[in-house]
Amino acid sequence: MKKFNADAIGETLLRKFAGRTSRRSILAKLGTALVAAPAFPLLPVSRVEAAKPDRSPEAKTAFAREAQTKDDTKCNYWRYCAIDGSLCTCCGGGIHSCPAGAEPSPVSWVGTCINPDDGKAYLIAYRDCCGKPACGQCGCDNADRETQIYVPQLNNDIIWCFGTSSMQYHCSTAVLVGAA
Amino acid sequence: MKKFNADAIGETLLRKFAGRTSRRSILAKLGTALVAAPAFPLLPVSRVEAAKPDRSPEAKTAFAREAQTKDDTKCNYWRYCAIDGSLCTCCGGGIHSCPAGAEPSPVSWVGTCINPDDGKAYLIAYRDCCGKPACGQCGCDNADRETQIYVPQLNNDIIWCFGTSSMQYHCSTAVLVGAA
Amino acid sequence: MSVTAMKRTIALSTAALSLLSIALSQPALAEDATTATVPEAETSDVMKAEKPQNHWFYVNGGWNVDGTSIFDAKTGKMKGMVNTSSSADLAFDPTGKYYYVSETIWSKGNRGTRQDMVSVYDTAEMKLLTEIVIPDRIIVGERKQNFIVSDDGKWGFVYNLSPASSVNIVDLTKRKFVKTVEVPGCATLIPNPGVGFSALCSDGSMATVAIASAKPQITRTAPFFSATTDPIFENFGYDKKRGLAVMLSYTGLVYTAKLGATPTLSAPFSIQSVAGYSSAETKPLDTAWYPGGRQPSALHGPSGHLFVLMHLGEFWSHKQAGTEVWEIDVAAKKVVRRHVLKEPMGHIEVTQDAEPMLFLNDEKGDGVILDAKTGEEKHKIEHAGAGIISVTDPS
Amino acid sequence: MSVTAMKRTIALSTAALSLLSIALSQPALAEDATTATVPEAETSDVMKAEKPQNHWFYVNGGWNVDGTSIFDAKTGKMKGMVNTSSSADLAFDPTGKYYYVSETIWSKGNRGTRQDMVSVYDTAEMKLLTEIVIPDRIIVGERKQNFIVSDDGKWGFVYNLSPASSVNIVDLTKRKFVKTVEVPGCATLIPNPGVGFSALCSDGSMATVAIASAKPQITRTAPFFSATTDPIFENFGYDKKRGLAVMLSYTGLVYTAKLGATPTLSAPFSIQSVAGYSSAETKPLDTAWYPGGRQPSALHGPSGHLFVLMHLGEFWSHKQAGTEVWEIDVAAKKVVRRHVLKEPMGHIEVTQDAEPMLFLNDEKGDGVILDAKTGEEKHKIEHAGAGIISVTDPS
Repeated sequence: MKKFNADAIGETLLRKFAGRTSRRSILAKLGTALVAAPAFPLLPVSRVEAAKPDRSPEAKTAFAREAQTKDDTKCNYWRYCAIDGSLCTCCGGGIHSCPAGAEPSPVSWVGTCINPDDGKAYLIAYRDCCGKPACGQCGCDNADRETQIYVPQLNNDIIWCFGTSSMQYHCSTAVLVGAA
Repeated sequence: MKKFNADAIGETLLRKFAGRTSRRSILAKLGTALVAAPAFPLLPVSRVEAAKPDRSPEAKTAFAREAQTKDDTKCNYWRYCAIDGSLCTCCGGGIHSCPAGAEPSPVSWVGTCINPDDGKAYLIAYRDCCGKPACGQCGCDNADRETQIYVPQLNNDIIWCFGTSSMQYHCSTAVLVGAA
Repeated sequence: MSVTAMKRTIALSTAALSLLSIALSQPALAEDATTATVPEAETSDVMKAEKPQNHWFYVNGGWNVDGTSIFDAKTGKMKGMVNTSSSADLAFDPTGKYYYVSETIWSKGNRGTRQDMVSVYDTAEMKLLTEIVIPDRIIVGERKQNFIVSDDGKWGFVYNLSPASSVNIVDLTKRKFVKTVEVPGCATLIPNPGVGFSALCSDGSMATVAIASAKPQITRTAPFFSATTDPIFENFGYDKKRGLAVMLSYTGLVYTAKLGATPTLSAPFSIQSVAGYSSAETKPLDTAWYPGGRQPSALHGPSGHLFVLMHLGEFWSHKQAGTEVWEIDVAAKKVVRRHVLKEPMGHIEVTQDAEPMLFLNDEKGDGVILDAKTGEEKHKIEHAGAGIISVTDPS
Repeated sequence: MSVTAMKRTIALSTAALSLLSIALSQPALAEDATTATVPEAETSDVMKAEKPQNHWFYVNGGWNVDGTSIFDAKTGKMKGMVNTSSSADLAFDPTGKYYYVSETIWSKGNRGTRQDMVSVYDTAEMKLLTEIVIPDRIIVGERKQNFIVSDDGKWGFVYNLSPASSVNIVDLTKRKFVKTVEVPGCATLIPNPGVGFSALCSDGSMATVAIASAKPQITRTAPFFSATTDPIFENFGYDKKRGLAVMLSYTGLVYTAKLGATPTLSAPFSIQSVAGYSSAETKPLDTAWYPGGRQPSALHGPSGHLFVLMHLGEFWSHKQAGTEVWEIDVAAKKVVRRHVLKEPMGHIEVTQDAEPMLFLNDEKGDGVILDAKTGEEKHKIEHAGAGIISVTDPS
């Protein structure tokens, strides 16, 4: 079964940087990148790799069985399979939009969620909106394939506000990245 | 009927200062006073004035009718007739003691409470303990003879942390000042 | 793991993505990004806020909770949030361009350097425009009377207690602090158009501060209420168009003040007596319907109707949550309607438009939006906020 | 009002008192204070705290709540509070002299300058002694593995993600930041006496960082778990005396690591299978008792018993609150007892003394203290705190 495997890469990638870039300058660059490109760069994906794997396991989790595609202000909206926090759609924002005055983090954690309409798996980037007090509305905590901080991009507890002017957490969005 | 009347004095007293002392230097002095005299000066009271007035109205309020003298960790303890906040007795402090690390405010609001054991009225100084996060235990809000901010010393909403190093509110004590 | 698999996994990690976006500037890694892109991918963006609407409620999070949430009375949906820190006071630019937040922040949260300021946010982007440094302010929260903006939007008045009473005057056009006026024994700031501001005092009078002259003039009315036996709730109603302040006492006496250089006070009337009861007393062992709560009443300017949270109890229960809302026609001295509430509520506010809506919240922070005319529940909002409720006043 | 009455009223107002105490230094007012004093008057003071006791629980307020409350397991009473800011991490000086708080504070709360530090408090006065500035730290909370102190109390290790993984090493004797060590792809800091620290990594290995040399050496074990299919909860148990780390995976596999320069891992066993069930699976549509919660297990060092929050569910329910506590003898690979909880609980901690007591709390922040041996409820504490629970380890 083909499954999302992020074990090594965090490490490998970071190793590449450890040598040539200090964490500070990474942060600095993130900051710049953010200012320079408010429209986030799209993800490079190898078409070959995009061939559909067997998604039946992901489709059978308790979350996936209950997921719906109509109301993105509910915790069981399909994209929220691994979200933890307040839904920006309930805070004056949108599914991929921060509420006014909040700042989207350039970094995020990710989830692979099944869209019940087509049964396909999609990669979702859970981008925190930062720099405002906690929204407090629509608190959700779904954890399909959510792991621990040693795989940071798959952990949904971390305050993912890097390179933003403040790390105060406001709400979380669920940005569709593409087919997984 | 003789009753606790504080209408004018706040004003009169403050007027006296308005002329000769800026609010800043008052605060400064408060600070010094606090450092200089951790044991707070006793109150001047004219014995003549201490003669017992008729306290039946105060003794008949809903609070007074239920008040007890045994357990100072309960909201109905007799001294708490006008307290608003967390009881320091539930926070690792005492009836007139701040928990370790907290700082008693040199200023406070006051209440006139009836001790059911002797039926007498006593003046209680509700001294906030400051400089630590909210204790959160034993939240009480009693309001016998509690009024609005234009009579500040009789208002129990104000954060009474003046001249302390931080105005963060931790809990409130009920210091016996004397017969009222 | 194969190189392609490797690439794919990179593609799957947005944490990696961010690094990748840096990687692009890193020659050694550049080739990693030379693959096709997913067309349907969304990009993150930020919403713009509408101009403040007169059917919006601004609900403070409450004690020790940051943020003031904006709810649309028509939909019940959250529209956004104003960055208010703990015990901050929120006020509005009458033209709808700015939010003003009077707040006190320590440089290290529970310690460090104290910073008092009026923070200015634009209402469209909701970005911080500037911080107007002020010398001091009272820290209490749960009030709208400690920070008011003059009807013309030119002046901000910040109440201060340290522990002497004074008011910091802020020029909102120049965005700078101007001066501090001592107002001994007074509080509860009331806008006084063309004059400055008025305030209620511990001797039962209303003080008026004329700010035009270099040395502000303080005048006082004769005492008209007792600040200790039957206090007037600070939470007054203000009718901008008529220049009226409508005030309510613990026993339920309604006073109106026609504002001006020398405010004139009307004779009070008892809301219980106009409801057919005997008027409520200050003496113990007397049960009656009393007004109460932390924001016990709200005035609808256009109609001159006052909405009051009422509860059955005894005197000194002035903080008790209300089980009914009484709608009072102040001019006609009549109780128009009584709405029974499903849950006791501690705060009440009303929109200032032609179709007034009520927002009420309880200690737990749950809120309801009611049609002010029928009392019908339109929306229920969990975790709306446990604090003071504000509305903008377009009049 | 007469002059004596006037004096009396002054006497009655403590707000006035404070001013009076100033007044004493004001000649013009001095005579106001020349009256008799009330003998029975109390004076305000401040308590001293006891040295940290091994029957105390330290309960964090939870998400966005400042302060960590200390509760005595014997009495259920609150003993005091440690000043922890939002998302701060608390650690203890093994000699009981200091509390260490790793925290990040912005100079203006929701904005301003970021300040990362380890704040040092003495345990008797609970006063801030110093702030050790550090370059950075992860902001997440709900963890004890992001800030640990070496068994000898000499070193503090602060985990950082920015978003590369590293550890800031702090010299607690000199009270200064020493250096940052990159630990690519690893997290979950585990004390490793005499060596430095160990950590769990995304490739399923345990990394060990020897800090003695100028350039810290990083070694890794062979991968022994899958970080994405059956992750090990960061919330490990640490047996100081035996130098053992006891770890639990999502499916309920218990691993033990004998710490040292090269940690040795034991073969895991399934707590469900030793309880008589078939071992739990990672595949969907399989129901079983799973460990879960935000602090799902607690190790009692002296007995080597692990207390685990368990719930009936399916895989990926690892954050779900537990309805039972399973007490597991790790060495004997046996389930000693199962306690059914009155309410589902999300955090569990156990005291390290001979009469172990459990503290459990739920999302609302209500807590219970149970006798670890009988499961009997000893105390119920409302609003105890909704966050992570810690104990000191005297061993």
